[in-house]
Amino acid sequence: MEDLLNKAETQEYFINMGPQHPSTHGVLRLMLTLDGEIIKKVEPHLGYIHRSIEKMSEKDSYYQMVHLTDRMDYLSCHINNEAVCLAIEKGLQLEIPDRVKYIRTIISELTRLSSHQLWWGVMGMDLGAITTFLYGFRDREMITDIFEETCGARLTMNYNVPGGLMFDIHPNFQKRTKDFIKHFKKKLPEYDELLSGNIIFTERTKDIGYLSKEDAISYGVTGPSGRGSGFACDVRKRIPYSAYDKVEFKEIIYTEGDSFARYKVRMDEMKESLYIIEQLIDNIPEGDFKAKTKAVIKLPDGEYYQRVETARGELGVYIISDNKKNPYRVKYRSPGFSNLSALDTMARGGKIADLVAMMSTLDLVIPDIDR
Amino acid sequence: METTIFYIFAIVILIFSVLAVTSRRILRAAVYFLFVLLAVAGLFFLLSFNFLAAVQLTVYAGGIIVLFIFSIMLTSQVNDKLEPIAAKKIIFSLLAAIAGAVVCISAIMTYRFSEPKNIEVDAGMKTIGKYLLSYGENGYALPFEVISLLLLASLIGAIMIAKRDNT
Amino acid sequence: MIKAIINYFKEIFTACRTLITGMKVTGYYFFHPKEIITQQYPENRATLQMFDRFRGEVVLLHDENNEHKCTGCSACEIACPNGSIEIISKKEIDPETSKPKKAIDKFVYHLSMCTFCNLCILACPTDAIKMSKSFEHSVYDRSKLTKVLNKPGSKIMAGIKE
Amino acid sequence: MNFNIYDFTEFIISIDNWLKQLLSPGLAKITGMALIGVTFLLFVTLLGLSIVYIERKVCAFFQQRLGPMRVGFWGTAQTIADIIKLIFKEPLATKNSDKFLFNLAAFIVLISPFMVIAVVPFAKGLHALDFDIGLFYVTAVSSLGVTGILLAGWSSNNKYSLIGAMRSGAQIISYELSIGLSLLAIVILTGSLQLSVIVESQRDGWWIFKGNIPAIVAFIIFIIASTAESNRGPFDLAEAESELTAGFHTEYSGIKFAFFFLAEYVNLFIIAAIGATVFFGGWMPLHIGNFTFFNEAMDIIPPIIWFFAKVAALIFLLMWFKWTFPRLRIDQLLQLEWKYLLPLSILNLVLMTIVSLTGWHL
Repeated sequence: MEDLLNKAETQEYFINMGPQHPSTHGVLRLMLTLDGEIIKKVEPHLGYIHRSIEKMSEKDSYYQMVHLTDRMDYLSCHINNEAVCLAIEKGLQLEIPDRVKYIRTIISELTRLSSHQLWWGVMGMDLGAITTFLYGFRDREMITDIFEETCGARLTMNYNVPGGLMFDIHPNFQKRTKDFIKHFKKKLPEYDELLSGNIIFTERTKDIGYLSKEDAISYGVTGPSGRGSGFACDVRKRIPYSAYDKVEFKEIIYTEGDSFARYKVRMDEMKESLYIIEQLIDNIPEGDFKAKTKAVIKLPDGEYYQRVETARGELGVYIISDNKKNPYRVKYRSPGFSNLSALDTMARGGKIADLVAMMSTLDLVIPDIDR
Repeated sequence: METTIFYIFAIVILIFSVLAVTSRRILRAAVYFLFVLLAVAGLFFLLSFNFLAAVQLTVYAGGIIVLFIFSIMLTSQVNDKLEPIAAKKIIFSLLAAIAGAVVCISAIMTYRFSEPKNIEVDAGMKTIGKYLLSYGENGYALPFEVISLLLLASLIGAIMIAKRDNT
Repeated sequence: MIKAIINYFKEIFTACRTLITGMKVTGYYFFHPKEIITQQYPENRATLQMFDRFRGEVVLLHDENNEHKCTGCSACEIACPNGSIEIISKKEIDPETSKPKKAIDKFVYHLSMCTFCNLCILACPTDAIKMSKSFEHSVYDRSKLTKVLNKPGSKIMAGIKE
Repeated sequence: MNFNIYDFTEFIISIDNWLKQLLSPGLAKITGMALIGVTFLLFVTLLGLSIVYIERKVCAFFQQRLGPMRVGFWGTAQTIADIIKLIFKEPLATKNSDKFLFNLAAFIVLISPFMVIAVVPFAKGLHALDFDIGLFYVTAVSSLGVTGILLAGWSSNNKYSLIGAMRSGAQIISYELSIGLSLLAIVILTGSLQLSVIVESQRDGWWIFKGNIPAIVAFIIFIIASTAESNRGPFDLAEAESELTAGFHTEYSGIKFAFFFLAEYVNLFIIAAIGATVFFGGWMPLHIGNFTFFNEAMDIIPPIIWFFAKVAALIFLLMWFKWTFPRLRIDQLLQLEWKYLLPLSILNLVLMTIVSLTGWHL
């Protein structure tokens, strides 16, 4: 009997998930090896949306290269801009006014919130609850309105320039932000009622896509995905930049390492972001919105590295300068790329449906991976 | 009127059974067979043996055919075709079929069917139910129990086979 | 054994409760149609107001005398990361000093290449260009996206120097 | 011809007589059959169009949207526009697919809803068939639909479709059991499978009220299992768009896709209709015991309105499920059936037998 059962071997087969697939959120191609519905191997295949942003930055001036980073991780574009600006400011050894630091921090946190809201909506949609998508977008709309009023664009806002900000905040900015906080504090419990507590949702995410702390560190999984595995990697806490050393906030860490832990990290992070904004919004100091910079920036010879915490994890900006008006070499360490590398480890032994949930909790943005 | 419908069903059964046997794509054969079973169910309805017709639909059309299709799906590809049958086989099976038909037809022709004696057959649900569970004369309680035991055994067997991974 | 049975039913009840909490949220919105946030776009075109800083497309400002402030210094052309601005200049005789002077012949703007980064506006020394609030850019012919921003017959405003 | 909105029996008989006067008996029967066929064809088409519109509107309101607003008043002509678009679309087929089965599958999925709808009693005397095996026939015929889905998935020559079809096959076969058992719970009380008898037995109150706790449990099981059987969210694994793009109908386009779509929505109606008939009294108005005055007041509303109101309420409930919950995974889906619903429905059946024997029900 046992022999007979062992003889009845199943055949593995190969399936292409993407580049055109509803749940890869872009043109990511996953080459799956399946046994029935059980995943044996996941091979991500990249390059379908590669636009050589790093190479393009080399031909641009330091002012110009900032706006390209909007298009990398378009959901945390302000934070990307900030990273480049911080790196350039480091090179110039500029003294940045406090006002700039405060505004940058507030807008960074708003960006993180809007990114997490969109992620929450899409996560629900990936698991089949389409209504969450609309609710997530409803609340995100208020943030994009704030951005549009102050920065001039809803998504690719390019609000930072080396040395400060493009313009001062709009007079309505504080009021709108406070309105948003009030509104969102009422709506956040709804998120929990609709998804976090839902038995179907918890069954779909708990103990699914396990990533150990060791694996998270060795793959360089950062951001909420890493913190879900217990890897304390919040750049805002470890190496504070802008005004993060002036505010109180908790670094959210869960040790379970499954999809639900990663989900919970982001949900709690939204509360922390609200808390950070609340601390800063009424205390924006007066002053200039931009330090004085020359019309043509030339960084001194040398290498400059700046890391920031985007909504997806640690973004590193590495600039080599040879004292010309454009950088000699630019390299971005994007969080999405490292996070994606852990997908194979997480997904093995899971089901196709789990893979979708795992990709959602890694919160992949494909242009961030391909750049 | 009813004879017309009977002949329509009969023709459907004939055509699709021939197709089911001759089709070289195995899933198509299964689908033709499904039509045969559906037409048989239609015949039962025509005879107003509703219960039997519904059983035919659930067990054969809904159960067995789905099982067939499932196993075909798991084992073959869309483009798989059966190999053409060797001429020898065709001849022998034709001979066997003709022999069978001759025997059947001769039996039907020679047997004197008695005139139906207007016996009202009550095939309503209530009667069937009562007979199925009665242990008196013409009761089916014992076969019913035996069959349910058999089904239980096969259920447990199926679970045992499916469970091999977890042990 | 009994505990397992009780747990089994408890599981079912908590599961049902979480499902009903979710349904309450969606049900609330179903029965409160006032919370609908849809904006019906082409219908509300008259009342739709974009924010002042909204970056729609680059426009060259003209006043009522058909005069603009662009001196043709091409600072915006240099500042643009994508080459979406092309300034074609010409020599013109200044009526006051009767010396030859640089002026724009054509201010060509390729909307199809623009990333709306606002760097040209910041670079302009005379505030001649500005981002307009228009956002309805779709056309059937892509050649329509290449625009000449200075109006025919327009000239530079008096007193504007580089 | 006398037309009575409260009782259609005479109306149907008078049509029958009228046909018999005009035509020879055989021809009258054929004409009658054709008439019924055309009526159902029209009804199903209208049903499909209206339920799709309702679904889109309801879903929009759950999501704080307005839904279709452009075509016709409040977008009422939207689905008609959609159908016209689908008819004019090019019917595509994948390379190396089994074209015959590929085309056939779209029709097979429509067979079973058409066969079931024949026994649904819309109002007193308004049904095409009134079998003594009514409910058994419903469960028997509704098991045919899975064949179409399996064929569609297999003949598309697409791995996603195949996985979708497999899932749907496993799902429909397992949930059939729970549906049957939960309906049986009510059959114990009525003592008949005939749908008209079941409706008549609820003259003094609907079974969901009269049948004590087991009836309510049976209803809950029925509604869950039938949502699963009709492949609707949260059980829409067969077409799970985030995993399998569109599952078994990924490769279908144009009018053939519309057939799958139509079958899904007609199935939705059938589930609601069967649920309403068995648990909520079908076309029977709301009657409470011996409150004659109240009962007579309720009788003023025609039965056909009662029927469609109940069906609409149940359809709304199913839509509410779909637009709130995330989707289950295939193993959880089967676990839900085999670990929870099936034992519960068997237990419920035993309970119902006890209730019925002791006469605890009203």
